[in-house]
Amino acid sequence: MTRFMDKTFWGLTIGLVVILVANFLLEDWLRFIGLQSMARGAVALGLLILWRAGLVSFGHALFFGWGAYAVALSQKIGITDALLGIIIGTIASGLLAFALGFLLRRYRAIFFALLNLAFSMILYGVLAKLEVLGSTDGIGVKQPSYFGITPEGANAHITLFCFTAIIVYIVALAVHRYLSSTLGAMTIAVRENEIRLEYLGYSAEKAIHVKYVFSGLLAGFGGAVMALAVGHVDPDSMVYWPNSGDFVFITILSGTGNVAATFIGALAFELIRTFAFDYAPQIWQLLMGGTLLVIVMFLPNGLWSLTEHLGKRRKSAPSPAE
Amino acid sequence: MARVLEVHDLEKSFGGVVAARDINVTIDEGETIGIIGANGAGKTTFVNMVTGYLRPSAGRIEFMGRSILGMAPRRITTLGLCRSFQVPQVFGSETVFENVMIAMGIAESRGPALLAPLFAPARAARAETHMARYQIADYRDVAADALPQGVRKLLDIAMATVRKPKLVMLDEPTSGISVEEKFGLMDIIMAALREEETTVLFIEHDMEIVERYVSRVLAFYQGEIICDAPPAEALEDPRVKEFVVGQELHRSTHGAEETGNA
Amino acid sequence: MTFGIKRSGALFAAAALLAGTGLAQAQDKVKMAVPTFLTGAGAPAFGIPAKKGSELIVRGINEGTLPAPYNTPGFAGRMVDAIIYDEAGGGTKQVTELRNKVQKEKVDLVVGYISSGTCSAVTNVAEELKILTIETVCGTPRVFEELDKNPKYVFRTMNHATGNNVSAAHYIAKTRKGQVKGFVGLNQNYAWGQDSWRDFELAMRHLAPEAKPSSKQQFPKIFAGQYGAEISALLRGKEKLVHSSFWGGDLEALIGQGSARGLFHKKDFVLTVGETVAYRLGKKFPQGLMIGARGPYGMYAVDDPNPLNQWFQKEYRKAYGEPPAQPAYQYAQGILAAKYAYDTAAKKAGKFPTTDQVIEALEGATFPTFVGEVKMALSKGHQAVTDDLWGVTVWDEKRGETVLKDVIVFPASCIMPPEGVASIPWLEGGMKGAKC
Amino acid sequence: MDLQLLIVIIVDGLIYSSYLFMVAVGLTVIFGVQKVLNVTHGSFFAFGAYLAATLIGVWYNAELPAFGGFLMIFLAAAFLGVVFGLVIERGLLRYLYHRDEHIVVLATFAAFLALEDVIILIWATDPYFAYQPMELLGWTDIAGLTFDNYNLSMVGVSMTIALIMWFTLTRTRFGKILLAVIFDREMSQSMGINVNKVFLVTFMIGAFLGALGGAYVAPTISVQPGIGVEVVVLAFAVVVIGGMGSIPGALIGALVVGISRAASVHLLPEVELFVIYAIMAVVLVLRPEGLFAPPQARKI
Repeated sequence: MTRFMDKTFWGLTIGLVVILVANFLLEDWLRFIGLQSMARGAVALGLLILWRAGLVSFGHALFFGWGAYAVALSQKIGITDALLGIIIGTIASGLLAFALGFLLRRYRAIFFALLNLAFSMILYGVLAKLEVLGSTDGIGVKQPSYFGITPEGANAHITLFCFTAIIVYIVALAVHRYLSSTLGAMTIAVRENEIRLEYLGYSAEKAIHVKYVFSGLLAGFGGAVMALAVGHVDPDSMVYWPNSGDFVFITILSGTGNVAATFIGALAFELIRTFAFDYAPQIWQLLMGGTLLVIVMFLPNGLWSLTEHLGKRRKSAPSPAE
Repeated sequence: MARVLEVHDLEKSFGGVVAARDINVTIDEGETIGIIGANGAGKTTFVNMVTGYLRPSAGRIEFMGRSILGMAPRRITTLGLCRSFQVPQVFGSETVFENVMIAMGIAESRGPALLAPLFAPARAARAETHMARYQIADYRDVAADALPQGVRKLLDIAMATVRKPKLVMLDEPTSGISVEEKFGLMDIIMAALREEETTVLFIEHDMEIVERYVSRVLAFYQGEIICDAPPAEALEDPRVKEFVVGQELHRSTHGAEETGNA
Repeated sequence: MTFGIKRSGALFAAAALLAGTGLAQAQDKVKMAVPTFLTGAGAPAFGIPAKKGSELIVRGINEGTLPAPYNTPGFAGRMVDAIIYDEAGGGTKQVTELRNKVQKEKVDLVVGYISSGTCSAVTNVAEELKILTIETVCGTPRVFEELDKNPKYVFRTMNHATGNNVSAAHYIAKTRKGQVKGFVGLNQNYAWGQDSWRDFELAMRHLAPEAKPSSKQQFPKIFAGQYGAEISALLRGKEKLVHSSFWGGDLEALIGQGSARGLFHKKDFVLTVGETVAYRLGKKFPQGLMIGARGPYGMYAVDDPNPLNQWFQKEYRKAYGEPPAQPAYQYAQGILAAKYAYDTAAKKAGKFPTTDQVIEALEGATFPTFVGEVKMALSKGHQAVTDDLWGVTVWDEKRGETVLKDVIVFPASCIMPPEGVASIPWLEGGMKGAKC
Repeated sequence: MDLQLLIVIIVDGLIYSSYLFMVAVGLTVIFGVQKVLNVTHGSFFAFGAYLAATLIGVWYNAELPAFGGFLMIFLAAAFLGVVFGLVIERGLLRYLYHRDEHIVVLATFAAFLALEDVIILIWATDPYFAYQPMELLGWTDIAGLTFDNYNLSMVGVSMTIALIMWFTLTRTRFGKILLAVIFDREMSQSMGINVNKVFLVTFMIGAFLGALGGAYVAPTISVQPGIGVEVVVLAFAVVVIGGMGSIPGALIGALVVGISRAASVHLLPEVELFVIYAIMAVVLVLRPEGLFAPPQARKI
């Protein structure tokens, strides 16, 4: 953790190169799953930051949907550039998180989780009602341009994939760096002992607020990417509460050990869902729920813990002399 | 000698119960003050009020000539008034080293610097020095939850003093420590604090420790300070004898140990 | 493929057909994805009948047992492999699924979609994927009027929802001339309900100007299930006519709760998709309601003597023990459109057609369906128009089924906007160009 | 506002409030005691509705005495309470209490997903109707409007549930034990309370109430897939407004939402959809712990 160019850095860099190369070889449907994994993985990354602080949000579809709608609406006023759209979606959610953070930072544990859910439901209700925003039918999102160039057909997704992968790479590194920064280390401090944090001279609420804004930014980013990838935004598949459940699902599936894990977990999630859907069209939810239960029961630290079982683990007490 | 802390007419009541009243204390730089008193005498309430955990019902608190009344603990901490806890407040799942590093990182960073890596080599070196000073370096890589009680107490105090505070308040540094270990522990603490030139105030039940380490005693009884004097004089005070020392003897015969929350 | 019988696949397929086994080599099949609601609230009223209708018609097509002109087996001689899958989960999920079906399972075409939300989400993706997509049930006019103004791969083989509400207004104007003083809406608070009410109200404004809309339109949340307060409000209101686009469980709940309170005796109801639940409720379905089926389907088709229709009625009842309601017809019609297009294109090309040739054959086509014909008349030949019918429910003791009386047929040219005109401007402008 | 309208609003509001209370009370009971937001509550409701509809169908097809249909409703709920208590609490949650509380919620979410499909496996996708009990009770005219007695009876059932709950909590030994467990789980364990047993019983009660909500509502609706999803949201909203884990809160939350909704339907129907969310938003901003937050043992 002491150096910037650590294992995670190299892992992410190699990962980026691999998926950029793979991008040109993949079948289209896999590329699309990859895109979705990056989008949902980004949200899960935001949840990971909160999770490390001992907080879970059951309502991050709020920021996901908010970012997605921000992209769709920014297109309506003529902003078609992908980067600009993604920035707008990300910032929009960040601002929303900043505003709500003043209220949410006062809550912990299950109350924090549920207040988030409540806020996401309010957004859902508003979106489903607003006919100007297409109500439940949602609004279409056009293929974006990239610095003035608008790729067509299959190239559209190849470009979006490259583009997203590079941003995700930067974002993941940024989060990794954040987690190893002093501010990031406060995630642990908040989870373990808020009193001590106060008496070290930092406000636990402020630390939580910062994390909340980060997680909002990440969810907004994920939503923005999803909007561009799918070409459509609607309340049911972006904001409705089971979406929030999916994000937490991915976080659990991934484990919170490493920033890279969330993207691997998101990919696993998408693949499981795709195949469950293909092979058991009437009971795919049963398979999803079952998978989640198995993970919760038997792999509590997620898929990432499999890698840690292989490696060594520190922090065992040499001799508890009590 | 510079005035570090001035407390005037401090009062605190919970509902109808008065937990502190007429508290007037001044502390000068370099003093070592021991607070004694039976359970519920208002010792911890006093520390909680001064460090911002509880808001007094009335009174004034000045630290380094500046009113800190109503400030949040973190503000008071950043001004240089720090504290440790009766039940050590540490980050249980993290190692000693990580605990100290986090504490140092927070003490040393403000604004954008908070985003710099926590585990910077220079800071790690300072942390090693700090751990060595409190003689907890041997437990460097042990999770705080797995530490022996004494070491955890030291860690708690070490974390409280990473800022090199002007004044540190230790809430029962020796509680939960066996009699044989108490003096060793206090030696470490006092040596370290002297090295850091920190004025210290601690709450203590053990009169031997009070006699040995402090320059001045504040005796609490039912929310009031009944005696403020050097230890030799204070321990001979009849009221102290009756309401504090007597109780302490009574207490130690039962061997009961105070547990509770900060 | 591994058995070395690849060379004369078509011959083999034909032989297999003659044997009635339906066996054929994989590459000689037409893979058709059929999205429909298999789970969730959309399943009972729409999804499952649609699935049954699709399975029945595909079986008929593969066996070649349909009456003329669909009496040749398969699509252009190739067996149809229908992959029926769940439409639940929202637009994003359905886009993912569409990509999976096209890119992973390499389907040749998609026939289906019930929810307007799904159609809104998948239409442009279908164009991008260059996959022939025949949308069947979803009703929103936005598909071709807003989202996909120059469609190539996407078709819709039935009227959009506007037509149904316009014909409802026509029916009221014709049968209750001057009697309707005011009307009120009870629609679910989501896109379908909002659009239905808007279309109906605009149409009424021109067709029955003496009838005034209430100032208190009810828009309960979809799947609310409890309509006590709404029923009270309707009962208290002075408007006698109630328009509702309720469907499925919500409609069934409304009927159950309303019947117990005499709602359907005291008010005249226009239920735009009431037909979807009428059979299921049997005698519990109130009499004297105006119900729609969005075209000549289900209850409106039940007695039509067309052999294709009679085949469908008979086989459906035989296979599933219940009469076919509108979604069964509508999905089957979409699949018939595909068969028509493949067969026509094959005839023209002299061999199994390419997707472009199939599209060319379907664009602007007129093909026979269960009752009458479907004209791909609007949106550059991609949006179908059919006649629409309205009538009033009555219980037929002899059949043990609800049937319709006082049925009036409204020609497509009367109820759908002309080519090049979007629905809302058309309605707002007084439905110019309508030929009734 | 004329008197007739006022009466109608109150009656409609009370009926809807009763529905909301029946839907929400089981959720709040389990949350209050176990601190678990039990997402499977939606499944309990759905199973309750399905089982009741099935049993009612069987009962009337066998032409048994008419009022027995009501027996079926309670039978279905009681049976499901026991079954789900054993399956979900004993079979699943029991192994997760030592884990993070979010994990427990997630596990119930997973079980909910799975149970949604189990319903389809058991009952397929066809809807079930169980209208007979509703027909049986007839109707009453109130303020010039016809109301069906079945829906009115829901008010009575809800009040009975509320009274029994109040009595149990304040006047019985079990209630005292419950309150102790709610206040401090560890402390009550050290006092010799068998917390595991309390949890199981509470969960069974909560599941029974959830299933009863579904079972009692079944005759007024068409029982079909997806009804559980909506109920989770609705119950959750009521519980948030009232204060999570508080039974008086659930009652007040249901009343506030029910009456406001009825008033909006009659007076300003455009805002109906927003009523519940608006109340929730206001309550969250002003009093995020809900109107009636139960006491909490704060450990610092």
